[in-house]
Amino acid sequence: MGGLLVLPILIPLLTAVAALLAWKRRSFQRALSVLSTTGLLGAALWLLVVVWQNGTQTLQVGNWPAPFGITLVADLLSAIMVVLAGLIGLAVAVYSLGSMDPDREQFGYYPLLQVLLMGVCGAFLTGDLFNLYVWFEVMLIASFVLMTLGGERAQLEGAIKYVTLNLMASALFLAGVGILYGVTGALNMADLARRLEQVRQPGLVTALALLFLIAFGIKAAMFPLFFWLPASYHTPPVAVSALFSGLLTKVGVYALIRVFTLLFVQDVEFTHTLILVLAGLTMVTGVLGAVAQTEFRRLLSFHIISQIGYLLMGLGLFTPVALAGTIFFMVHVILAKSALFLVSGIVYRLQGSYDLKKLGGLYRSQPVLAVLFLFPALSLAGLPPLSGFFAKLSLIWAGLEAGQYGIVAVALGVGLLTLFSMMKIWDQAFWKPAMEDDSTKSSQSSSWALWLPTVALAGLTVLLGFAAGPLFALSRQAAEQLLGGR
Amino acid sequence: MEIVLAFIIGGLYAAGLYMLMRRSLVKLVIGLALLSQAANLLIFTLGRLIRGRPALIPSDMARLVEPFADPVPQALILTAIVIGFGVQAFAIILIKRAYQTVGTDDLDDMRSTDVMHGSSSAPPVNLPNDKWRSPVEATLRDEGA
Amino acid sequence: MAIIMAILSGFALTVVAPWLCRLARGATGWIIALQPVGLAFYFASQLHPIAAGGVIALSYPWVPGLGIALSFYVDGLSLLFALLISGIGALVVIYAGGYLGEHPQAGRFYALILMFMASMLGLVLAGNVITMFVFWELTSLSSFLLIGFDHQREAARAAALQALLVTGAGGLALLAGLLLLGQAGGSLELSTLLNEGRAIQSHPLYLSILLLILVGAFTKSAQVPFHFWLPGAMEAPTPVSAYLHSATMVKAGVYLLARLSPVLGGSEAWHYLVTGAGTATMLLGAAVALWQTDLKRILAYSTVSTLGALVLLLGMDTVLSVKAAMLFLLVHALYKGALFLIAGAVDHETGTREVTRLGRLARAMPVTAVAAGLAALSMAGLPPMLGFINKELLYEAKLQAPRASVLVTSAGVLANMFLVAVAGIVGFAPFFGRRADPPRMPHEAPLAMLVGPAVLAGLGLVCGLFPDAASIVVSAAAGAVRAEVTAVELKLWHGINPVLGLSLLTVAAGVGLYAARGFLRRAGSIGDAIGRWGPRRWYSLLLASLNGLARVQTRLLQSGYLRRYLMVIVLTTVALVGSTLLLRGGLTEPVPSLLDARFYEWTIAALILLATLMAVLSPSRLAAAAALSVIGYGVALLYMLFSAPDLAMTQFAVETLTVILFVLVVYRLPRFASLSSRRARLRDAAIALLAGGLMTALVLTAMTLPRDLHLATYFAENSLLLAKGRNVVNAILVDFRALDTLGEITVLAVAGIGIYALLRLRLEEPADSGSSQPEEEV
Amino acid sequence: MFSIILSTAVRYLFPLMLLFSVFLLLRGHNDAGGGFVGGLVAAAAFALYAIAYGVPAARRTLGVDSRVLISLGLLVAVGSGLWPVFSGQPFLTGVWAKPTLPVLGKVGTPLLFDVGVYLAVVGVMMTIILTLAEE
Repeated sequence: MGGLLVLPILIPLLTAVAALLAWKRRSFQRALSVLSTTGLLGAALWLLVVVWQNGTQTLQVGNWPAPFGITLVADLLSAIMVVLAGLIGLAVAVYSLGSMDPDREQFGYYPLLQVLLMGVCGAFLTGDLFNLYVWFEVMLIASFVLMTLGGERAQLEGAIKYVTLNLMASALFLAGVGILYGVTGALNMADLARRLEQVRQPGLVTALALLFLIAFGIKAAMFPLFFWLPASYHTPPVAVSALFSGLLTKVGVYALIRVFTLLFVQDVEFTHTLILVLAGLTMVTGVLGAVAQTEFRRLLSFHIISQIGYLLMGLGLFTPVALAGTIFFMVHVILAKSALFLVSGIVYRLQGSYDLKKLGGLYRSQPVLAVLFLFPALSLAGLPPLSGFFAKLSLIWAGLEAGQYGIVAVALGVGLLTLFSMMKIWDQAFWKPAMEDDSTKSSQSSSWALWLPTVALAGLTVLLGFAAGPLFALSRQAAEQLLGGR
Repeated sequence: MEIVLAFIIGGLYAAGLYMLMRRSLVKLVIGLALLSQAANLLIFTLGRLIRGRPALIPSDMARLVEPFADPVPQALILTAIVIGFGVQAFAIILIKRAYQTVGTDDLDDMRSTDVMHGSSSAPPVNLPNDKWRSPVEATLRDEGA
Repeated sequence: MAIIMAILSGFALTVVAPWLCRLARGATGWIIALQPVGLAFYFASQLHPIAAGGVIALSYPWVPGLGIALSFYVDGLSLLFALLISGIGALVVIYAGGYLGEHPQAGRFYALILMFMASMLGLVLAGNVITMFVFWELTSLSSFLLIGFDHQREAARAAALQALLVTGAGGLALLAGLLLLGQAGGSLELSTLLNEGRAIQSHPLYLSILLLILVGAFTKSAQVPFHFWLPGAMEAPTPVSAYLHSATMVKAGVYLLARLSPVLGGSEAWHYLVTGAGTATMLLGAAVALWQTDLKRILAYSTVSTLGALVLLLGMDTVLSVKAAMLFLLVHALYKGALFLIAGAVDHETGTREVTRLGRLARAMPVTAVAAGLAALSMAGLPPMLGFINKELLYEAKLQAPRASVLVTSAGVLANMFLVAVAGIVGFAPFFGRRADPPRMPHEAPLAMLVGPAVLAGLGLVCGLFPDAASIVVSAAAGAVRAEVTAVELKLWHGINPVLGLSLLTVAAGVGLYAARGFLRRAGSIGDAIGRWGPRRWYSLLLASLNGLARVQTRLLQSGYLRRYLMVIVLTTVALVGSTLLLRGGLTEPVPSLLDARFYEWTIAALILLATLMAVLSPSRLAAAAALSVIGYGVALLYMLFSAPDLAMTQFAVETLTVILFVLVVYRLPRFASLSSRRARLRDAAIALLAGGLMTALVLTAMTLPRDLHLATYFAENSLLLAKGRNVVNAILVDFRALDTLGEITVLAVAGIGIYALLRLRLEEPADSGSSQPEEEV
Repeated sequence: MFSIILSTAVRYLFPLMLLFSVFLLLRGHNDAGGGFVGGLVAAAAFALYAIAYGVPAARRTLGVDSRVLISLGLLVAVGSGLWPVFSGQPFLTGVWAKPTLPVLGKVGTPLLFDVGVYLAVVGVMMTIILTLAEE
């Protein structure tokens, strides 16, 4: 069964290679990309089932024994994350069929998409800290190129900030790995965890923990390190925005969860309380940023930040229920946020703008789209019985249980502000009458490739609300695994 | 020597960060290069320094014997150098294109993607334009190319 | 099972309503009404078993991990509400058919109102507080969408948002309260919680729970100071106002208070908070109503007043007050529903809702007029209407209030005086008053729009004359609230007693106020003052300052200056990591033996530092590039000296390539200009040095710990044996850790493609030069 | 003049450099060297060739599109990792041939992997250099 662990890395890699070899054959690449992401999703689901039934799976790459070679590990959290990567990958691959312009398609869009997925899956599956760095870089370079592909001015300006700040994070991460190796002589995360306990210098370990907090915090877009995200996420084509919004910051959060449940648990009182404080600040600043925006995708970008706060809240609370909440929230927010970006793309297709002031009348003319917007938007705001409600509920429940009333109040208040800013989009783009001048608008026709993934993701946010019980049980199990070693 | 290197590492980080905080695109890239240099040197130093004992197994032996330089940090740095090279090459071309497209190398003039709509101080925003072309149009273009 | 069907059928019908509407057109209202009619009959059939103390309870697991279940719990209280919801729902749907006519979005209207109905039923039938909350929020949402039904008008959209935000905020407080309640009571199930009253009231969190839940209930039921959204909600189509914002949804807060009064009620805090809010709301609503001139707004404020009265009664928490509250719920739904529908009909037929422009409509609209008269009589509390019985009971309950009965009673009488006058203004004046000039010549409303008012007003009369039917429902409900069997006997004639005296006084004063209404309106308005200083203003101030804060914060944080972003990040790093190192004892002195260095090593070190300085300070781009390469070569030399030949080789090669690339590109870019001020440079230098110092400190501290070679030893032993390579570094790269290398070449490959695409694909150049260059032929 | 000297020099230097790059690649497993450095040297050889004879000539000499070379390199590297998978061993496990060749020493999939690295590096470097040169 161990071979299953390489599939999420190999499928995208081989697809990328094949697509690169067929550089000029667009239709082949398009078909291949959908086919392979379907395969990726299938493999991921299979992996999840195996992990659910048989417990954590490991693979020693190259057949070298555990702390020496690189270990791939899939516990429930990893498996869930890989499934999400496959799902978003598939949704975006299909969406791209209808939305990506031929120029970008001819300049390697599809192979890049695959490499990004490969990096993301690799990061989720590796059990080796330096290997994690490598996957981060694979993901990053693919995202750099995807972000700049097309070379429009906004793309380039956004990319400079995106690239600089992310490289800075990488440099910090690399330094952290180096120091950790210097201190423990280990790279395998389980090995590191054992050896860190014996380090005679707990103060240094805590300082290192914070170094990782910052390095991953930049990637996760935590306060006050998130600047690169709102500067750039709205600049590439919408399919790329959707992909980034769904996966990239989440890899940062995933890495934070990993190291702060496995490696840095020596001084929970200090480190995790700090995370909790930063979580609150992330929520508030993110949502206020969203309130201030008048452009569809920028508004959504700020919401990504705010939602990262919720994810960190569970980590900061550091109880089984709280971590389960974080995992539940992760599933929810990846689906809902990507769905919203996909909706924004359809809106752009229909009305030729992302500027809320220029949009309007969609409630009347596009009732289905209105529903497709409302479901994920309200889910994000935490309205029952959608997935976001249960996600938020479990975090709040955990917060109340832990007696952390401050963060609970923040989480609730930010929910209201989320609702407020989502309704701003609703008010401007959907309810407000359309602008008089209809001539500027593009044709009303839009292909099934745009609608199908949007419907699927929006539908899932509804479905997950009703299936909250099993999903919570799964998240809870994953959380127990994370805390299991302790 | 480790202590000396520790200060060099600090100096490289300081220099790199200082260059990143300039307004010039070129200095930005220099800063990035310095940062990656610093990180590599840091890993190397923390792997401890051994003179003249590379991790090469002599032809008359079957294994390395102490003392030898730790090969692990070296391998990590090799990976990091290559990755760093790729990323920096990309960054260099990126600033070239940014300069060509925006027409300045002053980072302060590249704020259009951050500044909110309706703010008067902002340069005109070039909205991202995913172009939607009809399939016919696209085919025509492709054939012409 | 039937309960679930009752709720689900509503949601199912929601989905098909737009299609149904396209097929059935004008008849849609009648067809859809079959569902609530059926429900009403079903609920009526449950009346007897439940009045006898029976309870229907169902439970399906939903999120067992958090104790959330999809549970239903039906007792007398639920049943009273369910009957109102389905009964009035049927009438409203029929009415809507006439009111909307061929409205292009009628389908959506039906869908939304059905969704509301199903949610409201779910709310009152729920047996788990989270289940209840789910439906609670769904009613807020459907209310939002219905208030904004006429979304082309900005006023409607703003009112919808206001209602959503106010009830949404309350909903969040409620959620926190319910969760705390669940944690204090050990369960989220109502059936368990209802027996945990004593434990919860002695819990240290009791007061917080109470306050949070009250905020939820008060926002929903429009209690002062949250009441302002309700008059605003009158932007909704009239059937919505009648149904949601008078008969049902706004009573959800009242339902919640009644539902939880066995758990939370009886304490001093409960008494003062609930009674206080209720009294204030009752008086304010009644008084402001008199000064309004828009029919719907008058009704809205009188509804606010009634909601206050209901809350007041629940706050008193006596057997009699609960009975009175339950009866009042029923009575109010009947007459206020009727009056709202009539107001809609009048508006529909005459084109205005301004009471000053309405009069003598009785001749043109006889049926409507009769219904209006009856409803007004009930509202004014005059015999032989059910409203009269109700008012008698109200006064009786207030007179027997356990605390401050005089105050409460006089407040009640005062409020009722106003309401008598208001009843006259809305139910009497437009039809029987002086002739006025409506914009259109009125006709009688169509049949669909007559059924509702007639039935509701008629029921008020019938139940007044034969109060036994009403008393069954009311005693079942009151019994459920008091958790004891409570017989309610309703009679029209109570004999001559203080209550009758108060009634006479009320009516007399009310008629006086009615007569003086014109004079009072001219004299000035309470409403104006409240509009200027009241909570509505606070709401808009809050909203404005929120927007302002958001803008300021975003401009500050997301300024667009990369150097500021970097500065924040660097400072955060220094602050967090540095302070931890200093304060948590992470810092240790370096081991002196590590200073041992040879002369040429010192030279290289000095060279690197010098080149670093030059790279930073040089005003020439090429000099900076040269310095950069010196640093690179210096580092390569270090690698060479300290036993890393592979590294040195790679570093030399890469450094050379990087510098070539750099020079090629930089050559075309402008020269360095001194862009930032001296002060800024000094500040940045200080920050950068701090960060550099931090890294030095980290390295030095880490170096004090012993070296651990367990990985290295393994590789040293097995490199040749198992990996067949004498170069251990290479064996690690291509064998032990080949996965890293695979990732590494992927990065390199993507960088290559990226550079190619950056240079070749240019979508943003003038169209005439071609937006992308053609692919070269190979 | 300059170009004549250069082109003459390159005529001899080019094959030498290519040979040296292969040497670096092959000895990497036992001594300093390896696929990456080897690839860089090969790329440098082609870069010199391009300077001396022009970009089109360099492309012709390279024989394949540089981007195809990148994919080939990746493919060879992955392929060397997949080889052991078919015999039931984990991804990237080293599989070694029995006989020891006189020059190469032991031959196995790790060596193949390094060849993949070599090809990919040449491909990437050529893509960058040739694209830039045509700017």
